[in-house]
Amino acid sequence: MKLIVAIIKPFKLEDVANALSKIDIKGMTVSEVQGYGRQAGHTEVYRGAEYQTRFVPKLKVEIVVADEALDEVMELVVTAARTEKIGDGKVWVIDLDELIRVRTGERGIDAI
Amino acid sequence: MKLIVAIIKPFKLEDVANALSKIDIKGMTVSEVQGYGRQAGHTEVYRGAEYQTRFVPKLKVEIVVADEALDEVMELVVTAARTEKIGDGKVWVIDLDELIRVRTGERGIDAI
Amino acid sequence: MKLIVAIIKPFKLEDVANALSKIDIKGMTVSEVQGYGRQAGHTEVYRGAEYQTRFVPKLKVEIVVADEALDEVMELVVTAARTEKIGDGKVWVIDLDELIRVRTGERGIDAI
Amino acid sequence: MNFNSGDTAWVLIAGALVIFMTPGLAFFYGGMVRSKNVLAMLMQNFVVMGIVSVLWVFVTYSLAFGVDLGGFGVIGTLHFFGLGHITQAVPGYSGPLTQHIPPLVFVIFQMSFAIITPAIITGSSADRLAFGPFVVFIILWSILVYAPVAHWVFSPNGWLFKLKVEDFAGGNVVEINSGAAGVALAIVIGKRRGWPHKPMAPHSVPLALLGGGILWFGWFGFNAGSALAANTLAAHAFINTNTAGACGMLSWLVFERLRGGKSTTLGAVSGAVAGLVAITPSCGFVDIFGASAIGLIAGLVCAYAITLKFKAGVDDALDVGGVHLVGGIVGTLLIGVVGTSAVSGINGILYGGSALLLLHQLIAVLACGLYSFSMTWLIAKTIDKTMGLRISQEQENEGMDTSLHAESAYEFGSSILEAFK
Amino acid sequence: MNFNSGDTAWVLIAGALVIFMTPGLAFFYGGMVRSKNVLAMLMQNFVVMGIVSVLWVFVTYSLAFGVDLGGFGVIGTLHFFGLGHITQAVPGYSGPLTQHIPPLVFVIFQMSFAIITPAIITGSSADRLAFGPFVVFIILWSILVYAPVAHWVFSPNGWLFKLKVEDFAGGNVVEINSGAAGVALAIVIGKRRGWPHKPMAPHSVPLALLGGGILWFGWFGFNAGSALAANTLAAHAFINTNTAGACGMLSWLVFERLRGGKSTTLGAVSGAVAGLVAITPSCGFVDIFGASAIGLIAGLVCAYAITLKFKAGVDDALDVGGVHLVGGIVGTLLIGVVGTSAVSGINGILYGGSALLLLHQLIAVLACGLYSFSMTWLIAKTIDKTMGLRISQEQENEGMDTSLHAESAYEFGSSILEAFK
Amino acid sequence: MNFNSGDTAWVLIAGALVIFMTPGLAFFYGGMVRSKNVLAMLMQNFVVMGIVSVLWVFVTYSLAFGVDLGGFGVIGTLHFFGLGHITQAVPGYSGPLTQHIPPLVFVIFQMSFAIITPAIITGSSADRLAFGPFVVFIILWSILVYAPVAHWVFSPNGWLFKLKVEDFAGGNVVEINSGAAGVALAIVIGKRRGWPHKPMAPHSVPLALLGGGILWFGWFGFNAGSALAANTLAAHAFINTNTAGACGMLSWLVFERLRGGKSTTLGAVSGAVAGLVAITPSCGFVDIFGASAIGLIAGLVCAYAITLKFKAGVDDALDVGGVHLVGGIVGTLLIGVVGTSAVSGINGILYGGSALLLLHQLIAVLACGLYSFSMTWLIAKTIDKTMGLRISQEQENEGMDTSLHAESAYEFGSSILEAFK
Ligand SMILES: Nc1ncnc2c1ncn2[C@@H]1O[C@H](COP(=O)(O)OP(=O)(O)O)[C@@H](O)[C@H]1O
Ligand SMILES: Nc1ncnc2c1ncn2[C@@H]1O[C@H](COP(=O)(O)OP(=O)(O)O)[C@@H](O)[C@H]1O
Ligand SMILES: Nc1ncnc2c1ncn2[C@@H]1O[C@H](COP(=O)(O)OP(=O)(O)O)[C@@H](O)[C@H]1O
Repeated sequence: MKLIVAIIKPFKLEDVANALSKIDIKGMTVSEVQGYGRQAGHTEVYRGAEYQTRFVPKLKVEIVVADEALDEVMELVVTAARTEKIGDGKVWVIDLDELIRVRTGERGIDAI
Repeated sequence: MKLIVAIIKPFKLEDVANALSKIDIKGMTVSEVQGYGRQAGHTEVYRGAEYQTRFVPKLKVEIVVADEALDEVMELVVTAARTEKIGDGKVWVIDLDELIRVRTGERGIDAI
Repeated sequence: MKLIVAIIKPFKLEDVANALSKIDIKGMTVSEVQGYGRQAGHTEVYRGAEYQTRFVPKLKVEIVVADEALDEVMELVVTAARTEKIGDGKVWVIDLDELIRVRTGERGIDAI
Repeated sequence: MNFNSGDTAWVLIAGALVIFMTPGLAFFYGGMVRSKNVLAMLMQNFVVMGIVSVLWVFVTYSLAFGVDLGGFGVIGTLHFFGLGHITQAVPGYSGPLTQHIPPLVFVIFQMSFAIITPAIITGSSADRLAFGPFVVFIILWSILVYAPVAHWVFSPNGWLFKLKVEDFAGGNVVEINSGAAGVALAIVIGKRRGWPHKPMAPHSVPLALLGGGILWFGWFGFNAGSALAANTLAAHAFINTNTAGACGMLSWLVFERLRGGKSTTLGAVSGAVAGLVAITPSCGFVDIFGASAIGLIAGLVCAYAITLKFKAGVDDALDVGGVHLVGGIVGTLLIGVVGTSAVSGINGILYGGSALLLLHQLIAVLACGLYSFSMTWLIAKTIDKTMGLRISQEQENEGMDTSLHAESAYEFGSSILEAFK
Repeated sequence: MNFNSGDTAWVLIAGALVIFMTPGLAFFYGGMVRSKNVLAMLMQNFVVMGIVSVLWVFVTYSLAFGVDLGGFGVIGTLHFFGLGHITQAVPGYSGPLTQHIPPLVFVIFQMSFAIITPAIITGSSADRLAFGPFVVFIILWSILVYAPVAHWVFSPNGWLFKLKVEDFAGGNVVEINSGAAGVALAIVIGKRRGWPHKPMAPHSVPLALLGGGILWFGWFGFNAGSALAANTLAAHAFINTNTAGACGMLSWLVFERLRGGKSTTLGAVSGAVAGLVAITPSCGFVDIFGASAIGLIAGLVCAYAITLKFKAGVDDALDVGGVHLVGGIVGTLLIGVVGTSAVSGINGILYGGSALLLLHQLIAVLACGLYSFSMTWLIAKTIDKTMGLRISQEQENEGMDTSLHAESAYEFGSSILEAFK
Repeated sequence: MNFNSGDTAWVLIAGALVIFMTPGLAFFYGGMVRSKNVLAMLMQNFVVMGIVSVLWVFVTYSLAFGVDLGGFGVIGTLHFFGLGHITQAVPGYSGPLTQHIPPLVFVIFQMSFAIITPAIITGSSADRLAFGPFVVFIILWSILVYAPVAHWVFSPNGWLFKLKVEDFAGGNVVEINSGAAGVALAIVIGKRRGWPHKPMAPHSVPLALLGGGILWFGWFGFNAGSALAANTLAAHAFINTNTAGACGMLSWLVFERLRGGKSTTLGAVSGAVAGLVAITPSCGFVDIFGASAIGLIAGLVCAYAITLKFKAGVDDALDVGGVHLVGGIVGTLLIGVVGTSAVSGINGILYGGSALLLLHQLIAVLACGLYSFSMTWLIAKTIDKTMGLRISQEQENEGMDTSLHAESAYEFGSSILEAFK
């Protein structure tokens, strides 16, 4: 199994989830992160003190998939998350040694 | 070394930590995540607009363990986190190339 | 490619980012986590009920680097994050199967 | 002049209370929007305080309460420009109560109404109204809509006043006026991206309830202050206000249960506001039974009315129409039904009064509602064609706080942003 | 009737202030509970405003202040049902001050007390009281506990009043009454899951302090308004209130330091509330030295008293007993010690007064405290046996906001939930 | 004594409003600091209420308003210690208005000023002032700075009063006094770690705006209450206050745009406060044109003034100098320019008055500003040398809330911390 980790723009989550649900992938884990990269943050001003934020709010989406599904899912995620503007994010893939479903104790692909 | 990643129900954290402290595992890193899966969220109503949330608050627990300890720790985590109701979560395992303790620079198992 | 994951003290983020920007590493993803380990939390008191928090706020910094850059970056991160006081955190390394830049679809090292 | 210090004290503090309602409204609204837009919402309400305060003392007070222009009862002159001639009694008033409080105190008290009325409108266009155009809108609206409507109803020389329309504390001038304007503005500006299928849950219900609590508190100034004296009539207005607010809350909660759902805190406070809106015109004319009826009816009717926007496809974001327009109509008309001379000399049909009163009330509702709606539509459309009324799609995505005002409302988990920007 | 407009203005605004205290209390309590239960806490307090407001004008005012039933001084009749006969003076009052304010103003002012008293109780049963049963509880409690106790102490025909018990602004009627009820309710409903070993830290101390600030502000209406006139006595009550609140804060902070800890903001505001509670019965009877003593003592005693719940194993979640019951007792009894005729004609034993006063105060404390405790216990037990008082374990885990009211209090990091539900 | 109940009611409620301003200020300041320091900020302001309330009734009222010591107009005696002799009129006042309100009401009203003045100072030393030293500072400052300056300006026996310096509601006593003290304290305590390069963004702008809303509301008590009667003069003060606040807001926003940036909500409320500060001394002496001018000028000048701290390298964290010192000076001096006898008998040079008035105002500004600055510097330096004024670097990193007060302000995502500590 593989773990796909996607750093995306927050308002793209809906598109990503919709894309995945079409191929019947209905599980994921999402968290709020701050991204630092080429994309610049916005300017904030408080009583005349002005500064540029360097972190941009992003979402981190983690999806466990079977090896066979990897390519298709990656493709879908990347396509759904794309706006073609700077800061669209990254997707990386990690190999998993094991996966268990807590409720049942099922292991491996059955646990997805 | 292995990294155990457990997505669990928030109120189960206490049980998980207690279980681990019995085998003298006293370190972990926890973060708040939102889970999306079979378990349905709750209904919210604001001035007559009703909707169903699809994300459920979960905790993500990350524990670095020595290879030898892996099976025991996984077993303990899964057992402690289980309620046998839908949405109990997943546990997955990632192989680590390296680990360092920042304070001392110790590497590998000594750094755990 | 490798994924460096560093759990650090929050006020050390500035130093870490500054250190990395010197070797032209300008991307990272940061999230807020709670650390549990040797370092004790602080005492809180609410109307006479006193308790000791066991979790300490930390930041988790994730940096994707090329294999060649791994050692240098790790070294820099560890040095920058060090205060030599308990609770300085851990750094671990995960091997990545793949990396894509969402905006362009570039893969591998080019996507960093 | 020998003013009554007790009455003066009461109207002064009532004025302060009503001015405090505008920040209250800001929090009520601000709590209901998403966290990326809360400052923009607060900003609009605070800026209304800035703009209308200045307009009032220079221009709009005089237009509303000044010597009538041409005797048509339509608008006043600039006689009181810059508070000139302000020691004179309000034109048209006579009798013993005329000068029991300094005229300047009346200016203050009425100012508080002139401020909150356009502030109420900001709820309908929440999350998408651009800031510059908003400023222009408020100026034009205050002059072209608020001043004339206040003249019609509140000035003794106004045509509706002379028709003997009853509006104790602004059911027409404040509630229907702002409510109709809100609907018009929502129509012109269009829906928020994603509405209605995308959830846009309140970012802080406690903030909304804080606003609701301040509103309830301030409403005693609004309604009981409108007696312009610390007397039994003020006490009637006070207790009716409280009772109707309470009844509105309870009936809205019952409505939620009857529809099969849970009772919600936002429902509780919305129902209270609905009851308070409806009792505004009527609080000085009804007894406790009338007030209870008005509150109960307003809670039910408004709870139902806010669902109509989904059918009509009008994104009146924070239900200015459903609560203020509808609640204002309910309260204005019901004076003609449950008004009782036991309180202040007017009988509704239930107490043997003539149906003429109800007719007059209906005329006022229609006149004020239609004038406000169409004039607002015109103003909004004009601004939209010239400056553009609405923020860009990107600003809407990003949120108004950072994109319009270069501020973030909250930095709780400040470690990341604090360490390093 | 020739009412005094200054006094009327003062009591009207005092009434508004006290009504504002109930939202204030809601925030005080709401800030102290966990974020998953804050709306349920706010809801209970707002709904008390809804329910008691209506009950009061129809039923409970008359029971409390109406013509005495049978002359026993135990309860009033329904003479004033629906504010009938409301132009009559309050039965039993006589003399020049009787009709210096409209009776309706008195109804309003007393209503504000009737609202906040049951609201105070909600602190003890925080985080676990089911909503429907809560509504029933409030109705029964207002009729069966509040109305009689108010009659005993505040009505000139009440048996404690006739015994010459002194209670300026409700030490018995409001504080001891709600405090004893809170303890009884906490006992019947049982502990929260995990209490006391599991930490249940306040989710927003600033919100609690906002509530505390509003309470302090409103308390001037509460206590100085109880003079029912804008005069020197009101001024005494005002300055005593402020002084005792200040002293309570300072002594609570000192207590925290003496126990070896740090001084806390929640301690500061809790101490202020303790001082304010204790000065409530006594503010019209003591001078500034007495007020200081009462405040200092209340701060210390209450800071100690709240630790007793851990020993007793009673989960009085927000310390209704430790603060309101204990503080109320302290203030009521100390009138018999530091009351001085220099302020209003009554001397405590320190100023050469008779010990009889202290005895009467003790009788009042016991009568009100025991009646409220046992009656509340009975009501709660009955509800528990019939409808069930408590939410389910699952609801307690999940939190009351989503499980009872289908709402989440906050959505700060809204990106996830907003994007997609 | 035959007091006027209307005036009494007005000054009582005005006093309550001003006391409410201190929690308001706490939220205004608390919202602007980072979330790790918010409780410490709230704590300082609440504790000021505790300390100064007690000091005032025992000591400082008498020093400020008591019989003059030696006839130099510098300080009062302890004649009124513990509110002794409090039925006597304020020494030095005579004429019909002397005893229209109970002297105790005057004590209350002036107390509210004595509380908020040192509270304002806490903004300059935000994020780094240790708690114990702070307590000592407040006590010394109240006695050594506030009491004498209040005596000079407000007591009829004070030397500045006798010089015919005009200060309607405390431009010198409250604003310049606290502003100069704030700058001195900021200098002595030194910069925050990382200032100015490290961003220290407000953690909750809505909380700051809540504070701003409460301040605006309370300011009506502050200024219109200073008429000490419910009359036309109070009404002038009221409308001038509102107008100047509004104008300050608008001109600050314009300033932000002219500098090329966006208009901000924090700017709106800061501008309002600047206008309110500037109108404080002048509200009883100018007409609506004067008030507008003062507000507009104050907004511009203060918006510019707060940028000077970066040049001067003085970390006046929340701009106590830029807003209160500068705004207070603007308003105090402009009386000499736009004061008009149409309002209360004094003409500025624009209205044909003598330049002597302006000179007197300048003397007051210099005397109060310099005295406060140097005395505060001395007090702070002394404390710094003996107890240490500042928290440790580690405490500054960790945040004051947990390190000084053992509390965290917020626990929103409570799941982790709640589950297990
Ligand atoms: N080397 C990296 N390691 C980890 N995360 C990264 C790295 N570089 C970029 N990111 C993440 O990807 C996001 C987008 O990167 P950015 O450089 O802004 O734009 P783009 O990917 O379009 O070139 C960043 O906000 C950050 O969260
Ligand atoms: N494919 C997946 N990838 C990543 N996380 C997942 C995946 N499926 C489920 N999860 C996580 O596990 C949690 C529980 O999954 P769910 O399907 O609701 O119940 P269960 O695991 O009991 O079948 C989810 O809330 C989500 O956080
Ligand atoms: N076994 C572990 N697995 C995952 N994270 C850990 C582990 N042990 C420690 N950590 C993380 O590292 C942080 C620092 O660890 P701690 O034991 O407090 O100090 P130190 O690393 O200096 O010995 C912890 O707060 C936690 O976030």
